[in-house]
Amino acid sequence: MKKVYGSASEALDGLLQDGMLIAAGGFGLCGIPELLIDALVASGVKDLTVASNNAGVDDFGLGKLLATRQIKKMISSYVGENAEFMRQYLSGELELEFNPQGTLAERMRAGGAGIPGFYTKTGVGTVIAEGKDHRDFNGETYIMEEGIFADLSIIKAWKADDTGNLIFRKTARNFNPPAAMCGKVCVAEVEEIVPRGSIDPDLIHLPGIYVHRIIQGPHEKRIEQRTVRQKESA
Amino acid sequence: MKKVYGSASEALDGLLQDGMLIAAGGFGLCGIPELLIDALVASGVKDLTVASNNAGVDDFGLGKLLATRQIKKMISSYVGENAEFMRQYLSGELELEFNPQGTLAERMRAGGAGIPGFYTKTGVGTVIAEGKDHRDFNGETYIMEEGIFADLSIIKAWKADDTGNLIFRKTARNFNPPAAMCGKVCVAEVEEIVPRGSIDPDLIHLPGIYVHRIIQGPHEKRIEQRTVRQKESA
Amino acid sequence: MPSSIKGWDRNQMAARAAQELEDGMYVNLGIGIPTLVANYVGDKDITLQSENGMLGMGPFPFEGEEDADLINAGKQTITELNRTSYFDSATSFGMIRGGKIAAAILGAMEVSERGDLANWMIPGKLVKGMGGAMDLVAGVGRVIVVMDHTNKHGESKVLRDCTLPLTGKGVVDRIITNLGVLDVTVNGLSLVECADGVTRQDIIGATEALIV
Amino acid sequence: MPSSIKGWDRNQMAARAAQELEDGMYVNLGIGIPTLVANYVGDKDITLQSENGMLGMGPFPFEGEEDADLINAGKQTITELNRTSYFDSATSFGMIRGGKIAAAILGAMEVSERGDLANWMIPGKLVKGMGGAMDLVAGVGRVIVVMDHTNKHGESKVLRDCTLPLTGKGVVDRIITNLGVLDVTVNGLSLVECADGVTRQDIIGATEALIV
Repeated sequence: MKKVYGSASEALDGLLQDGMLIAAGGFGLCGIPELLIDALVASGVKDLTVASNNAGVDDFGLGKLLATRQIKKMISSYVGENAEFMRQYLSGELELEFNPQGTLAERMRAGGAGIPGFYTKTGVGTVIAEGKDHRDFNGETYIMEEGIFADLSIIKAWKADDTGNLIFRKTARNFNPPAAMCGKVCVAEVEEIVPRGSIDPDLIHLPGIYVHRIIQGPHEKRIEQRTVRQKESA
Repeated sequence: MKKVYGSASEALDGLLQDGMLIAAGGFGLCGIPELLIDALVASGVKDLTVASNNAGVDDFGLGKLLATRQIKKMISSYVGENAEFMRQYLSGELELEFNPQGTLAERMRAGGAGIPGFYTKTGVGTVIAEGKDHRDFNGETYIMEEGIFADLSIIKAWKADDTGNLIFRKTARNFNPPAAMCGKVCVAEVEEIVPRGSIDPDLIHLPGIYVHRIIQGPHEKRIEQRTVRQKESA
Repeated sequence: MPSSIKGWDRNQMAARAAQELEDGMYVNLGIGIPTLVANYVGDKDITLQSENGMLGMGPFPFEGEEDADLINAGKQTITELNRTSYFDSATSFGMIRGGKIAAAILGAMEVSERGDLANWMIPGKLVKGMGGAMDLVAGVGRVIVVMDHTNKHGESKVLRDCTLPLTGKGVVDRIITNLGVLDVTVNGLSLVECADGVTRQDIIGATEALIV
Repeated sequence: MPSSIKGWDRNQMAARAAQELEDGMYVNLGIGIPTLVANYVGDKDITLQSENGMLGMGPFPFEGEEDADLINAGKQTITELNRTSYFDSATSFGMIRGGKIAAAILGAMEVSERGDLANWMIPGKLVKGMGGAMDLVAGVGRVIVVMDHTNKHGESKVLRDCTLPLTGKGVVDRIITNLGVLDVTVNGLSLVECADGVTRQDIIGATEALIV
């Protein structure tokens, strides 16, 4: 059970196919699988559908895969930081399926948990509900949303042991666990790989069963909006 | 925001009502809210419906509430260790709704996550599916199961901080987080209460938002089946 | 309507919104004026949720202490507190959808007298996405909108019917504007309070929706 | 059918079942003979799931080292390994339902030629509940049944149709009995292998279901 690979491109070897559905972790530029995205760019794989809360920025994260036109369709909740994305979308070169953020997270988690559909109040009475099944429970109306079953998941964690058990750090956890769960195969990039037994089994955020291949950084970990307060105002 | 209470009966004060639906954590006798169950017995509250994977044993855990006939109905996956349970069930004194274990866990988690219904393959073609909505997704048949929305959750954790952030220990985690999530109010009993800031925020299993009242042990933590191997066979 | 009526400024609106919060509440604050509400909670024990996966959001970090792994839902660098917990996005929106967040205080483009809310897109303009707004308004216990009563053209943002695509239908409980406080009731909009120097008549005059 | 035909004993059946497991698999073992399979995996890297919330189940503890917080799905005290992780029941059955567990090896009362499985209740007898069995057979990648070919009355447990209430419909992939190995195929039961000293004709004779 060898899960540790030498590089992002090695870790993706044999997993890529044009037209595939990829689920990606991360929120904004926080906790994104930046090395695996670079390797996807290098691979030339195309016509991708990518389920990811955001689409990166023009020169970092999924923005790079948009720049090379390798993405056919995005499933996202917010894409406001990406000018090239907007250009492709408004010109019709790129499909975009907006999902409310919680619906997107739950759709990934559901796919990973073998749940093909679930009911939610989110989006009832809005454009999101159009064409979706409506059903009442206890006098309230809900819509059905479907689980996402991805061909491949790409995620970023903080630490892994060599059996694929993962821990995340602070808000960089975000979409990474649900994205990992919904993929047939999941590749994780981490900042450090430690020997099995190094992580307390009670503290593992994502068990290794969800993680098939692992690579180690280094990561740029770019900050999107650096906001600070002054020492003197404290 | 005072969450720490002096005793189980104080922690349940004002929360109990005949006929209410209670979700209880624990698997077998592992990780069960033993002190809160004792306080329910003492309270005399009756006609309870209890969603819990098991029903304890005759003289420990939920078995005590069965002995006093305070439970009208159980929602469980396995009740094999409890003779009094069987007697009441076979004599028609007790209602029993069998749920597959994973369906029960997911129904609790769904209720806590505002999901009133979800589709699962579990139980299709069995008695469990009778009377439930069937629906096909990608050529496979699924049944709809409903979220559990409990009036009260009673759970057991290992440690709490005074804001209600919880950590569990080993397999005593089990149904406790999903049971906690699905209650309007959740009361937790723990082995130790530590000051806020004592638990690394990355290592909290259940955030305090789910936990309204906390009490501290001591706990008996009875072992149901003590199985060992011999040193010399190692 | 008389454009001379000013009522509350941004900080006064935030201070008024802070009165909605009670000790022990878990709260989600939207961007803009809602963010300012945190400055006015006083010694009430309020825990702020950031829907990207955090309870117990702290202030911006000191210069040099920014952490790329610690941002809020607006992607700004922030800090943690001694009550903080982290979790994944599915869990985060589970607690939102499941009604565990007592209140969300959000900005709006338009609100209708039945509590419809529009705050995520303007057709024909750039569409950035709803982010977590639709989940929040559908799930949290109480939705409080804080916004200017009128737009920059002086037109009412409190309407009989929203003209923009909805974020949620019948989701708003209370509207706090520079002119006062309105509740969405089963009978329609009810005036709860006028801002300093503002009369009931001023508010009726500035409001397209019916005030009952 | 000739009752002299014995075929494999319990340990040989477990050893045969262990051949189904491949390096790197995550596996759930039921109680009874399936539990013995763990003794025959050799140096294959197998991770055992216990559906009450654990991956990487270790052996029973040494006397005096039992931990009330560490039990398996059969409620027995166990130990952890250096690969172990713990999680809650919703996550545990999420990975089961989601197909992350490669295989489950389970006992059975009856199996039909279409792969129906009955192993949770006998009407009129005490009903203990299905526990996690229905979730396992519906969710895992491959369901392997290990059981005696016939019951204590010498009657076939491999049937055209199950007579007992089902645990799952069309869920069994392979049946390993004391007499041999059968696969459930779209065309019916296919004989894969005969136990030592057992002939195809012996198995056909001992089986109510059709073998194609």
